[in-house]
Amino acid sequence: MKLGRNVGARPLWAVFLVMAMVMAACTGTTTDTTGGGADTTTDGGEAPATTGGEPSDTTAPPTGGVTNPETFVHAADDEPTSLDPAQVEAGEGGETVILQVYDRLVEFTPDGPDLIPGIATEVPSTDNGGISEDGTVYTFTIREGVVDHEGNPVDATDVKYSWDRALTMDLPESNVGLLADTVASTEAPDASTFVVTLTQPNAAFLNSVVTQSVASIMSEEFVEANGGVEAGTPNEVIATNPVGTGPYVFEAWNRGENMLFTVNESYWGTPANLDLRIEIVPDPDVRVLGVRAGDYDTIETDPSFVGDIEGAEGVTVFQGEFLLEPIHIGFNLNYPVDQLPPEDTVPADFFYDPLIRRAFNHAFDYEAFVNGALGGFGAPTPFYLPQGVLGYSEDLPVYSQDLAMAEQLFRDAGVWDEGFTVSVIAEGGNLFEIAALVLKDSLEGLNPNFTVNVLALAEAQFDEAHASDPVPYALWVKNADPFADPHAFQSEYMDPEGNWGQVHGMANGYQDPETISSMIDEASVITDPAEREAIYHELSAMFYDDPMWIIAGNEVAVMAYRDWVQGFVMNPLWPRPSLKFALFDKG
Amino acid sequence: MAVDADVRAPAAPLAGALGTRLRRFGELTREVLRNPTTMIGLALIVGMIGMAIFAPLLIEPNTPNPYQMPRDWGALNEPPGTPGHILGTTQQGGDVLYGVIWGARTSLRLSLIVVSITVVIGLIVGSLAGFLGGKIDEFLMRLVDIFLSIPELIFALAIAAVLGPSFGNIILALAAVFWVKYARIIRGQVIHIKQNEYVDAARVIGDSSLRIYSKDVLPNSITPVVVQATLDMGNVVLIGATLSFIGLAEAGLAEWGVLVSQGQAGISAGRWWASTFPGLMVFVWALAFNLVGDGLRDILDPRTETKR
Amino acid sequence: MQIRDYVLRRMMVLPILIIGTSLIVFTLTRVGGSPIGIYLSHEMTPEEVAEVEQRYGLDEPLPVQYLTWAGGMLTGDWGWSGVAAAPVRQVFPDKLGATMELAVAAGIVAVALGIGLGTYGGARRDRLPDHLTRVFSISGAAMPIFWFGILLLIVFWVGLGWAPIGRSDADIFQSIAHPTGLYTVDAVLAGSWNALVDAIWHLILPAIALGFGTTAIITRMMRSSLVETMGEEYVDAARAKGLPEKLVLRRHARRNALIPTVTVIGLSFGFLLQGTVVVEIIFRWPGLGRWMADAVLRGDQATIMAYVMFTSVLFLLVNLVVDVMYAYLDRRVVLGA
Amino acid sequence: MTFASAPEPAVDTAGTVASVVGLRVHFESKAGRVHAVDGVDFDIRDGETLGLVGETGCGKTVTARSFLRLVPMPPGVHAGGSIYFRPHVRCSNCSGLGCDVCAGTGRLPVACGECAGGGCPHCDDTGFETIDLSRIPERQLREIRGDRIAMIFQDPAKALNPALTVRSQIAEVFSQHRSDEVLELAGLGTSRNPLLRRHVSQTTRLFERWLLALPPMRSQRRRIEQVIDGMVAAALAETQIPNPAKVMQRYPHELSGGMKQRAMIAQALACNPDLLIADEPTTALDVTVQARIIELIKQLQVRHESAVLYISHDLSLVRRVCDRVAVMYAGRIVEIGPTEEIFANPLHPYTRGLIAAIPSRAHDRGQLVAIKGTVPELIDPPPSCRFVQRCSYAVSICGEIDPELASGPGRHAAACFIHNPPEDAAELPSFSRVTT
Repeated sequence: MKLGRNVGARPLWAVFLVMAMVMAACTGTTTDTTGGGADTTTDGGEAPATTGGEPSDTTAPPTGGVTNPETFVHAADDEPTSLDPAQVEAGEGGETVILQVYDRLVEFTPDGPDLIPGIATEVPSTDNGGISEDGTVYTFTIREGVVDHEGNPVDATDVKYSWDRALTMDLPESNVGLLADTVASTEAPDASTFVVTLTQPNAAFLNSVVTQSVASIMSEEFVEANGGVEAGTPNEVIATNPVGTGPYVFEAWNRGENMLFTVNESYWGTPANLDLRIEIVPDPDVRVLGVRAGDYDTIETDPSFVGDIEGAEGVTVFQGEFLLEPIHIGFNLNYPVDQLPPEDTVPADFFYDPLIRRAFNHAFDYEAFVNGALGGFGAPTPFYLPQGVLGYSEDLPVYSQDLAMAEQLFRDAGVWDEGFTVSVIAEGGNLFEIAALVLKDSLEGLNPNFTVNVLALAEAQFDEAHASDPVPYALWVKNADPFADPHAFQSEYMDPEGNWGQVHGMANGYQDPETISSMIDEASVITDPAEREAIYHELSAMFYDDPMWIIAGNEVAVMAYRDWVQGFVMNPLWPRPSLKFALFDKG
Repeated sequence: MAVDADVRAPAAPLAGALGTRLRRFGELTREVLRNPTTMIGLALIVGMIGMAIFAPLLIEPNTPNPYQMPRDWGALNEPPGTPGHILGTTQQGGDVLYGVIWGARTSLRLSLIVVSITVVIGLIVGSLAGFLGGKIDEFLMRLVDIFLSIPELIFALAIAAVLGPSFGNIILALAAVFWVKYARIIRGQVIHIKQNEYVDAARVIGDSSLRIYSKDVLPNSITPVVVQATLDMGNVVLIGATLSFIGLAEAGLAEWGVLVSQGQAGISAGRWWASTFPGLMVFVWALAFNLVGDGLRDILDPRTETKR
Repeated sequence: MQIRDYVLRRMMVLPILIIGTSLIVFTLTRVGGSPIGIYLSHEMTPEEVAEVEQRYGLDEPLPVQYLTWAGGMLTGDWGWSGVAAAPVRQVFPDKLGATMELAVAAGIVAVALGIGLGTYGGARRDRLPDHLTRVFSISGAAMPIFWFGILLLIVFWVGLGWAPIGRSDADIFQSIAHPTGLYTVDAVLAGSWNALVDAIWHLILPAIALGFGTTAIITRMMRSSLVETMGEEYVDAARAKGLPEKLVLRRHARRNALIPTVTVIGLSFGFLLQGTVVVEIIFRWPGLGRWMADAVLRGDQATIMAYVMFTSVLFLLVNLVVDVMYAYLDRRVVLGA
Repeated sequence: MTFASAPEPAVDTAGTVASVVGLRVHFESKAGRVHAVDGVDFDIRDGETLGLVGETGCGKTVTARSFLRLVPMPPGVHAGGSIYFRPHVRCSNCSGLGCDVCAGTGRLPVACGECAGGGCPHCDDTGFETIDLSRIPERQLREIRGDRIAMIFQDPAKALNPALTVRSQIAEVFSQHRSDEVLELAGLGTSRNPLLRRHVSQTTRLFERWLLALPPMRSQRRRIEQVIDGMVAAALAETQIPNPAKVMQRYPHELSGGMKQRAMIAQALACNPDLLIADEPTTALDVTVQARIIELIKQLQVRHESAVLYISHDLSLVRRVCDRVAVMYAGRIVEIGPTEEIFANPLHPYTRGLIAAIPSRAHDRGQLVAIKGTVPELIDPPPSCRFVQRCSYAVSICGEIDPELASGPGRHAAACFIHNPPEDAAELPSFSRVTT
């Protein structure tokens, strides 16, 4: 369970802006937008033996020969929970599969935010008349002769059916909100025309909705033949046995082992070069060993073990952009004291006091987290403008560890002498737990009277606590949902009237909540980037003095792959569903 | 066969006077001293418990909570021999040596708490079943059977999983699993004693059940319970470590199982130390108590007694 | 005949035990934990959470929930596994196959080795071989499987690069049909030498890791019960007939010593089962055990419940069979009570 | 003279089948060395029944087991002495069925290997082959066990293997000692097939057993089984077990105590041994059965004319069964001689005590006379009469010197100063005066 697991909805409107910023922003880590990554290859020692499915019997690392020349092998880090576009959680393992098996009307280019046609013959625009003047009606022309893996023809009616299906099922865990929030109605006047009417103009509709897995297209015949559509109930067949029109045909899912795909020879586009096998390998060390031994061509990579891969013979570590999902620790200003863990001593209004929140921010050992846990592939981040988002600037104030200051603040807040005990929850066994531990060490090292209990919960238990309102814990660690637009971050994480603003009762803490939310709203409607930026910078400064989070660090996207992988390209913005295996070849 | 008559050591009468029991224990100690493996076990136990008790002297305790690993974020994955980290560090910069030493303390705490709890529960349940008999006995024993019908580890795993990952919950889980054996032992003893005529005699004299209990049942139950408890001191740590290895202990706890599972992630990169040393400790701990428990059983078990 | 009544009596008790177990399991998962946590994600509004709860019938009163669940277990609807993203029942057979293959392999090794060593040691009572086997059996009982397994990996996987991990080479595995779900058996049926080698090659290490403890237990039991039988009069009687020591040992001592050992073999089956959890984690063996572990870590209650129920019922049945076998083997056992 | 050979004059011409000479068997125990058997001498003559009586723990069982080296060592230690045994062979004329050549015994004596019957020290001038059971190698001993010397154990329930049928247990004896005969009778005497031979002697391997189950050899195997069945049935029939063919398929626990012991006896006599050792064969049985078993043993002994060493603590029983009696006390023979003489005129105070203890009309209202005191500790005993603490006639000398077994009046011998006083003795014990 590494980063990007539960990353939330991805309204990617204004991705182009982002890309612009990306290029502008010269952050700590290098970029190569054309090649899509700064490559580092070095020679390394003998790799241990491993085997096909798992690291294999071939003792020597395959220097010359390519292992599994016919199959591309990717080692994913966890088992999908559903393969149904209408059910999959955003950022979940299932999206990786859906991206390969299903098509959407339009797609992203493999390495960036530009759009290319999918099932639709061209990307609609006001120029080609695909988008109505008022920007609410989108018309797509559907390809001729597209068939799904079962041979069922797919045309406009199926497109309509697919979207309507997601909307009807309306599964809470799914990402269907994207459609529901934007789409007013769908029609298929004829077999080759699909028309969508939006509730309101939305410039980012194509990027943030049509390209998303929830908008994937399947054939009506197949669905109807396999349980059809039932509101509020998942379709087990589709969830475990996807049949789409994509470049890969889903063959088998050996739970806990791997998922097998074959080339869709009758693909409307250029068919894939190799068959595909996605190995399910939660243990990092097995993935590392696998890629070093050449049994995996690409592996789900985590900064914390890049060190183990670098220097391995025949392996390249792709180093991409910052993920737009900083790991942060939330101050809860709204917890019910009686529901806190019994050992906690903090009063209800503990975090109301900005001094304490600032003290926490100054106490946190950013060095330890970024260089230790993230292996240097990360950087601290201003509130709440991650690197790569409009408005980010190196000049923005960022917290760094300052124990003297922290002590002073704690003294001023009057909690230094008697101290306190507080619990922080995190999902066990991953970077979140480590961030929590760093916080613990930082504070306890600062003053023996401070006690921070780290509760590393099972995913299910964390999710339940995290989904409840109010959250029954004073502190929790998680990664932010990746948004492309500053407003999303601001409203989600900073606005006292926003989602977390309300859950965390930020109004209790801010000196002047109204001003803040009004400023955030104001910035959202301004179209001139420069002006927006100005406001965000102002906000960021205010947030620095009155922080609602500790941003432990923002992580850089890394991906290790064998040198023999030809045409490796990765869309740097999103770590997970961004590899298009169909484009890859080996040798 | 005639020979045995001469060779056999006189078995202590079931509930003889204190004197005979003392003599019995005298014999026991002599037996223990005679048996090399048991001696080794004893030595190991002494060493382990010594380490647990003197942990604060052996290595600077971590503040505020010494049962938490001290983490040196500047020195992750250091190999053994690193200055300040003789046994190396974990991927979280935890000092393996510290974990090894304080793990002993954690384990001692765990095993003592669990064993004492389970013995008490077993004592109560077993005695109730044995004395009251009838329906209650039937019910309690069925309960025992049910508990026995789920493999130890799996049961503990399920419980700990439901309670959520923490050391306290591991204790609860183990306690819930381990009391059963004692209940059986005690019940068996009670029923056995109840059938013995001298208890009837005692009844005739008008002895209260309570006195019979304290005078006859308890003293005679001691032996098997002691053996079981000794073995469990080891098994509890073994299963406890397994649970925390699977991931049911709280984060950063200075516990052997936790360290092994942390170390596991690094073995492919050749970082063998983080899991090897703590695991070794679990083994030694369990081995020590098994050796002694085994020795005791051989000595105390009347069947083997005649053969020795 | 006596034994039949005995079996019948045992049969009668079985349901009680199973129901009791199911009650415990059910209460466990309802007392604590979050039956649906696995299905939640943190963007959900409380309404959506309620929706999910209702989907899984958690708004019903507990007794109803129990009955639904128990009924489901009986009728084959074992719930939806969040971890495997499939109905528990659908995934179960494959996993069961993998686990059984491992457990049986380990079991066979353990029984053969255990009886052999036990006999060897017991026959040479209080001499060096005996002490060695004794030390072996005790250290085996004290060996933490998770550590032993990791040591094996460090040495044979990382260090020497001899042994693989996992259950199979994916390509070879796919190359044959799997009617039985037991890779080795399927390989034989398919007549694929290649696959058979692959299967056994992958099986060795985990089987050793899993079988070690059990071997120790059986060795210990075999040893002590052999020592016991060697003291029996009929062994002397056999000698008095002029039988060579070998025959005395084989026909008279060992045969009778095996009888009590059988019960231990039965019990050690449970030991094997619970061992698979750890071994499968370490060796990436795609079986029930690892599934259970994942389920535990991610709070996938349906899987946990199904697994615990299944194992305990299996465990009960095995022990029933063993007891009956025991009754048959040793005609003198006083049946009843 | 030493009493290596029987002390009494050679009135009767019968040869001695076995003679125990200075046998010492000790046991290492935590407390020290237990002198369970400490210098025992006696002979067993062909065809006679010698009773060995004494209290529990006096060492009679150990003595008996020493014949077949069944005393566990360790803790047992063979501390000295020998057991000479003169084996016979089956009469070549009648192959054991009994004819005039072998005087119906079915056995013929073997001439001494050294002197070819002339008589030499090796065979103690008997001219018969003589072997020392306490020294011969294991495999030679095995040939004697169950074939020339057989043993009936105290408790058949314990001595029969619960996991094997009576048939297969008795069959073992034939497999060991009669394999050739079995093959003969099965008409396979000429067969060189090693498999069949190994099958008969039960040394087959697992896969060989499979082979034997296959058609070519199956029939032959069957025939062998049938032959063995026949022999077993015959053996059982001898012990008057009703329809043996059925009984032999039973497991021991399915038989009554008496039946078990009969099976035991059948097993013992199966090979028509020269010497039969009966270790309290009836004590484990209930009284009603005892008499019949004893009767049976006597009959069979008469028929087979094999010698019997009858161990018992029950004098009255010994009186009925035995020709001669050896009284054992604390690891020593204190008195030995013909039964009637012993009972008529017991020489040793201990024997007197025993006889007095037998409930009989002699004592009015069946009151029992018990010997005072208990058997002394046998750990490193002092060099004195073992009986001295309990002896009512003991005098100082009894506590200083150890009386040796010497022939007294009549044809029997005792170890007591009352009958063979040492030359220089201040006062002598005698039955007339009782010291207090």
